[in-house]
Amino acid sequence: MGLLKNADGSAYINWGKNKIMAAVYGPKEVHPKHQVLPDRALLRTRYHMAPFSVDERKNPAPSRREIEISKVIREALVPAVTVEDYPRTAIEVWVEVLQSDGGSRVAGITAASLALADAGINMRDLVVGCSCGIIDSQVVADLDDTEDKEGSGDMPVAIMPNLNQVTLLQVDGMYSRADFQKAFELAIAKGKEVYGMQREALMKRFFEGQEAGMVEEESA
Amino acid sequence: MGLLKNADGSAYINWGKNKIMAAVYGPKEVHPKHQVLPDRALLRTRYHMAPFSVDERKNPAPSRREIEISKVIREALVPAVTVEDYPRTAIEVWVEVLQSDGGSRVAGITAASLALADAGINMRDLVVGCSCGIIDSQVVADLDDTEDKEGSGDMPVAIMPNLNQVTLLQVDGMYSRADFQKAFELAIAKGKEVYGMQREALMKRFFEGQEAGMVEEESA
Amino acid sequence: MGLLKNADGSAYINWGKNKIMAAVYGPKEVHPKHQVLPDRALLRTRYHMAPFSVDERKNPAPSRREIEISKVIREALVPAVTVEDYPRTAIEVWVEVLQSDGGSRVAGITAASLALADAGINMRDLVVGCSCGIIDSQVVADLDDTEDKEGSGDMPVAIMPNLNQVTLLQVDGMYSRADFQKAFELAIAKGKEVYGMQREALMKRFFEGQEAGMVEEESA
Amino acid sequence: MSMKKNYVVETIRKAQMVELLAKGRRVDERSPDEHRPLTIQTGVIQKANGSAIVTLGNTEVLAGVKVATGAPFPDTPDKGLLVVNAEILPLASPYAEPGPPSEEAIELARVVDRGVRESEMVDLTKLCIIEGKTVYTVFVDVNIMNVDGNLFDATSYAVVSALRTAKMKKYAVENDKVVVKDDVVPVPVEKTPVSVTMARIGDVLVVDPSSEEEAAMDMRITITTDDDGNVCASQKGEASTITPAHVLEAVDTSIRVGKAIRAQIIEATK
Amino acid sequence: MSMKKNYVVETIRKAQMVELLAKGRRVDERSPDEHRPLTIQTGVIQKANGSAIVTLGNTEVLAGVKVATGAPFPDTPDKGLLVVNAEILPLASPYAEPGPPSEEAIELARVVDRGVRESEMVDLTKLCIIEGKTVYTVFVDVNIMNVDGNLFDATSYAVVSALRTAKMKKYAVENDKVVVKDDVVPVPVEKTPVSVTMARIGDVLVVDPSSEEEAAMDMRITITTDDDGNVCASQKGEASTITPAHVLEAVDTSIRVGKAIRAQIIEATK
Amino acid sequence: MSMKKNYVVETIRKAQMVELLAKGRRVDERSPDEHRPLTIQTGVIQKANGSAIVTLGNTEVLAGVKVATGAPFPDTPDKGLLVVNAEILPLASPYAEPGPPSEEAIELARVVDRGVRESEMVDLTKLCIIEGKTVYTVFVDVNIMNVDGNLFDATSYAVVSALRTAKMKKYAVENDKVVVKDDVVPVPVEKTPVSVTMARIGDVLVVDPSSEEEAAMDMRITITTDDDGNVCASQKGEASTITPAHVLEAVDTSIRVGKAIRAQIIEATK
Repeated sequence: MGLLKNADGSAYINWGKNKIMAAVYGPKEVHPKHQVLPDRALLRTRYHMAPFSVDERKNPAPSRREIEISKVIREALVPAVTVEDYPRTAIEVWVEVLQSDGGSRVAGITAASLALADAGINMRDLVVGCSCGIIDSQVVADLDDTEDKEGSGDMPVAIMPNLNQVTLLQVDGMYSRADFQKAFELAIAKGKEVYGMQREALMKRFFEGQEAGMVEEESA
Repeated sequence: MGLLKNADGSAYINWGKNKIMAAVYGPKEVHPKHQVLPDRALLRTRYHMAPFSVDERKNPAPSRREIEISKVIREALVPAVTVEDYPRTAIEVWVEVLQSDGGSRVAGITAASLALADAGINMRDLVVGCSCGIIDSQVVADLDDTEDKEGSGDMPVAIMPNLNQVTLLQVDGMYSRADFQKAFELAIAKGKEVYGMQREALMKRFFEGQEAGMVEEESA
Repeated sequence: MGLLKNADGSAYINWGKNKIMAAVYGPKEVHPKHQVLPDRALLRTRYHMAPFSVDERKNPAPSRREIEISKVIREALVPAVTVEDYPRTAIEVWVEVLQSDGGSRVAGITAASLALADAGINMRDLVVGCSCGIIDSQVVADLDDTEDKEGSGDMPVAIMPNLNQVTLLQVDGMYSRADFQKAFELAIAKGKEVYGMQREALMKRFFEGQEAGMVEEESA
Repeated sequence: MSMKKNYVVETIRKAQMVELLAKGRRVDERSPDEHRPLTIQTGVIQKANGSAIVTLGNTEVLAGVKVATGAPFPDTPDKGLLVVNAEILPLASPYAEPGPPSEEAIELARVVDRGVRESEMVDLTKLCIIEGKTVYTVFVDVNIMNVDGNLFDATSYAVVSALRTAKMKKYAVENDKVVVKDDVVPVPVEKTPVSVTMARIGDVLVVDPSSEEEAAMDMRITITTDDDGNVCASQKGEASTITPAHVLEAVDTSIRVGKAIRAQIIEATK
Repeated sequence: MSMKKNYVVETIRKAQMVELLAKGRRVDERSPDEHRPLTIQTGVIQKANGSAIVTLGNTEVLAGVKVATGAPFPDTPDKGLLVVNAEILPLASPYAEPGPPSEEAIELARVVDRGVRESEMVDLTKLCIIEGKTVYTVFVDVNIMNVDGNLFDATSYAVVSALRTAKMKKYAVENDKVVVKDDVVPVPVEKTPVSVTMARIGDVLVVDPSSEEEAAMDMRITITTDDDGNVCASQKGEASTITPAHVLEAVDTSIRVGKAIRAQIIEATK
Repeated sequence: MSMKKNYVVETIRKAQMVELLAKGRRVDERSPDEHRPLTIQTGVIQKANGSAIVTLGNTEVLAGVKVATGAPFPDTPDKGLLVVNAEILPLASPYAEPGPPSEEAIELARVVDRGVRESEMVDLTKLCIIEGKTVYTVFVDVNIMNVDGNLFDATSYAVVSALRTAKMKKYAVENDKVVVKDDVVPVPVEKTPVSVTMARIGDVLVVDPSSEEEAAMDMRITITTDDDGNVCASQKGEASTITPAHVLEAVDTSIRVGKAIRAQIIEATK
C-alpha cells in the first residue's frame, strides 16, 4: 500500500499471476456538476487491463467485459464505504491489471478496498474477494488462467467478512444445486482467509508506520 | 397508437413489410441548456433501424443514411407541429424500424405524426407519406424492397393533406419531366388516401376511448 | 493572404508541392467556458490533411501524427502572439494541407503566421519555418517527399527571425554532432530567407491595399 | 437508464413497500415469488432468422436473430460464434438516451449471453462449417421497447425464444468450398436456460421486480438455471449486499419458478 | 453549421427580402433564376487523380478524386465503388467546427452522391477489374473552403468537374492476377448531372441562394437533372413546406438553368 | 494532463526557482545537469515478451512488449512493424483522466517511438518472416503509473529496457507456410538510444525536470542520442522559445549525460 506517490491511497496485489495496482483519489469535487449526489459520495471505478497483461495483446480501449467489471466492482465497493460521510464529492477508484490471471476482478476488489483504507476513507468493513470453480467435478478455490479455461465454471465472490455480506457474485458455468452451495461457501471461507492477510497489511501500514508495503498472496 | 406505456405518445405501423414503432416524449426540459429555443420547441428526431430489420445484419451504430433520414424526418414534421406553443421545451420523436421495406421513411413519418397526435401535441395538420417509383416505365406507388431495387427510381413524398403542402421530397432515379410529374402527383394522391386511414385511427383513439390500436396499412 | 472571405485572416502557401491554406478566426468568445484563460488568449490550432493530399487516400479522421503536429504548431505560434493582449478570448488557427510534400508542417506554420498577421492579431515577430535533412551525407534544406524518404533525416525548424528564437524543433534521423549543427544552422538561415518573402507579402497586403495575394515559394 | 430518482418520494415509497412486504404483500398484490403475466410471440420479424417479442407486465422486449458466416476465433477453430447485443431504445423510457450502449445495456447483454452460453443451449461445435476457416455467426440483437422493471428476465426469455425458433441457411462443403443449399435448418438448440431475477427490498426477496419495486430495491440477483436444475449463470447487481443465506434461497426460488417459465417458453416456441 | 442566428435581425432582414422579392428583386440585384458568378478550375491538386476548385459567388469548394482498388459489395460483384464524402472545414465559416462530419455535411455529401449515382454519370460496371474480387474504388472527397450559401450546387459542380477530369491507373488481368499497367485511363464518365438549388423566401423561389438569403429562407429544394433533361435526384430541405405547384416550377427552372451550367462545366473540363 | 495551475502560486514559485538557478542551484539541490535517481527492473510482467519498470525520482513507468505476427505495410514489404503506445493512467496523477490518449500521451509515445526508430535500435528487416506477407509486429505499450515530471525520459528508458530484454517466438518458413518453432529468440536489438530531456527555466537549462520544475518551466527539449553520440531524435515542447545557442548546449549535455544513463540501461538489461 502507499506505493504511488500522487494517489491519495494505493495498493498493489500479487495474487497467483495477477499483478494489480489500485489507486484512490478523493474525496474530491464532482465534475460534471450534474452528477453530484446531494446526500452521499459518487464512487467512480474503472477496471482496466494493460495491453500486455494477457496472452494476446489487448486493445487499450475499454472492452465490454471491462465496462461490465467496472460496474460490478463499483457495486461491490460502495456497500463498504460510508458514502454518506462525503456528500457532494467524488471518490475515484482506479484498478489497473498489469498482468491478468484467473480471478483478476476479485483480486482487483481486494486491492481497491485496501487502497480505500490507505486513502483514509471511512469504511464499514473491508471487501475481500475469492473465486471458485469446478475442475474434474471438484470444487476448487482460486483458479488460475489455465484451470479457468479447462474447468467448467467460475464463481467470483466478494464479501464484507465482519458483516457476513456478499457484495459481488457472478457465476459462469454449470453447477448442480449441491456444487453451487459447496463452491459458494468455499469462496466465502477463502475470502475470510484473504481478509486475515489484508488486516495484517493494514496493521503494518497504520501501526508500524511503514510507508510502503506490498500484499503478496499466493494462490491456494 | 398508445402501445408503449412509458411514452407520452406512440404509434405502430405495419405497411408492406415495414414494421415501425414511433414514440414521442415531451414537451420536456431541454438538455443541454444551450440548445433551448426561446420562441419555440426543439424537435428532436431519430430514425433508427434494428440490426435484424434488413437482409444483412445492420451494425447498430447510426449509419450516414440514418443520420440523413433523421434530419429530413425532422424537417418533415416540424411544419405540422405548432412549435411556437411550446417555447423552451424539447419534443423527442423516436422512429424505430423493426423491419424495413421500401418506403420506410414515409411510413416512419406517418407513424411519427400519429404518435405526436397521440401525445396530445398541438398540430396544424397530420403528416402522411407515400413513396412512388418507376417499374418497367410505369409509375407505381408504394414500392416494396424488391421493386425498389429493380425499379429505376424512388420518390418519397410527405404532405400535410389539408394544407396541401409538401414537407418531404427526396428523389432518386431517372424521370422524364412528364414521369416526374406523374409520380409526384400519384404520391400526393396516395398520401391523401393514407390520411383517410390515419384519421380513422385517430378518431377511434380519441372518440371511442380505445386504449391501444394498431395501424395496419397494406401496400397498394 | 485574405483569400477566404469568412475568416478574419487567411493565407495560402505554395511551397514545393505543398499547397496549404491557413485561416484565423478570433479573438472570439471561449467555448466551453471552463477553458477560459483569465490572463491571456487561448490559441487553438488544427493541422489537418485533405484525404487527397497524399499518395494513398488518407482517412479524414485526425491521425496521431496530425494530433501531434497540431500541438507543436500551437507551441510554435504562441510565443509570437501577444496573447496577453486578448485575455479570456480564443484565437483559432486552422491549417489545411490540400497537397502535402516534405516540410508541410513548417510551411503550415509559415502560412499560419501570415494568417495571424492578416487577421490583425498583435505579434512580437513572424514565425517562419524551414526543414533540413541529410541526403548522401550532405546537409540539404527543404526536402521534398522523395528526398525525405530516401534521405536519412528530417529537421523541421521554426524561428522568430527578428528575435532569433527557435519556436519549433523536431528531429528525425541520424546526425553526427557536426552535421546536426550544420543542418540546424542551415534551417535557421533558410528560415530567414523565407522571412524576407513573408515580409514582402505582408507589405503588399497592408501598404498596397491588395485584397488577395498568394505566397508562392519555390523549394530551394 | 440512470434513473434520476426523487429522493423524498423514493424514501417514502420504500418504507411503505418494506412494511407491506413484512406482511408478505407486494404493492401489486403479487406473492413474493410470483412473476407478472408473461406473453411470448415468435416469428414476428420475417426478415430475421428468428424473433420473439416478450412482455413481462409492461416490460416489452423484442429479440431478433441474424445468422451470417465468418471466421472462427483462432483459439476455438471448431466453434461458431454467438453474439448477444442489447439496446435500450430511447422510446422505451424517459431516462433512456440514444447513443452507444450504456453500462446497463452492456451488463444486460452480457448476463443474458452468459446464461445462453454457459447452459450450452446452442451447440457451438455444430455451427462449424470448415474448421479454422468458416463458421456460422449467430447475432442476437435485443431491442428494449418499454422499460418497466426486470429487463434481465424479459431479455433472457426473448433471446431464448428467438433462438429456439431460429432457422439458418444450410451450407455444404464441396471441394473445400462452402456452398449454400436451398433449404434451411434450425439453429442447433439443446437446452432452455431460464433466468429468474429477484430484488431484495429490506429483508425480503421478490421475484420479477417492477420498475416501482426496482426504484425501492436494495439489491438485485439474477440466477439462470437449465432444464436439469443446474445453475449456469448468476449476477448480483446494485450497490448493496446480500447475505449468504439469501443467495441459497434465491437459487432454490430460481429453480422452482424457472420450471414453470421454461414450460411456457417451450410451449410458445414449439 | 447550425448558424446561431440573431432572431431580431433575421426577422427584419427577412421582411425586407420578402418585400423586395414581391417586386421581383433580390438584395444583390440578381433575377430570381440567376446564379452567382461560377468559376471552375481543374487539375489543381497534382497528387489527386482528379480535382476541381469551384467558386460560386463567395462560396468556395475543392473536390479531389482518389482511385484505389478494393473488393466489390457482395450484391454487386461486377460494379466498382463510388464514395462521396464532404467536410465543412473549420476555416470555411465561423460556425463550422472541427470534428466528425455534421448532419449538414452528411446530407450534403449524400445529396451530391445521389445526383452523380442516379444520373449514371460514372459507369460503375467499367470499374470492375475481376468480377467479385477486385474493382476500382473512386473516392471523391470535398473540402468546403468558404461558406456563403448553396453548398449543394458548388459541391456538385466541383465533384462532377473533378470526376470528369480524373485519370486512373490501368490494370490488366493476367493469369487471374491483377497487374498494373504504365498508362492511365480516364475515369469512365458518361454524363454531366447538374444540380440547381432554389430557396423559397415567402412565396418566391430564387436560384442559388447566398448565405444572406439562406438565413431568411423558409425552404430549400435541390433538383439534379441530366444531359437529356431528366430529373435524377432531388432533396427538399429546411423545416418548412413547398406547394406541389412550386415543386413543378422548380423542376422546370432546374432543367432550364442547368443547361447553361452544364455547358460551362463541359467547357471547363475538356 | 492539462494541469490546472494556480497562477499566483506558480508565479511566486517560478520567481524563486529562477533566482536559485541564477546561483546554480535547484530546489532539490541537484546540479543543472544531474538527473534524479534512476532504477530499472526488467522481466516484471511474465506474460509480456519483455517488460521494464522504471523510476526516475517519483516518476514511475511500466513498459511491456508484445510480439505478434501480421502483414507488412505495402511500401516496406521486407520490414516488421514497431508500434509504441502510451497511456497516462488515471491513477498516475490527479490531472489524468480515463479515456482515449490525450494530446500529451500521443506526443509522448511518438517522440519515444522516433528515438527508437531513428536510432535503428531494432533492425526491422530482421522482423520480416515472408517478404510482403508475414512480419513480426512489435507492440510496446507504456503505462504511466505515477507522474512527477519528465515522462519523456522515463518512458524512453522503460521502452528501451523492455525491448532489450524482449524475446519472441521463432518462426520458420516451410513450404511457403509459416511454422512456429519451440524456442524463442531475442528481439533483434542493435543500439541503445538514450533520451535526455531538459527544461528551460528563465535562462537556465536543467536536466530531468521534476513536476515542480515543469510547472515553472518555459520550454522543454528532448534530445535522443545513440551509442556513437549521434543525434537521432529531438522535440522542443511548450509554448515558449529556445535560442540557437541553447539548442547546441542541449545537444552536448544530452550526449554527455546520456552516456552514463546508457551504461546503466545496458547493465540493467544484460
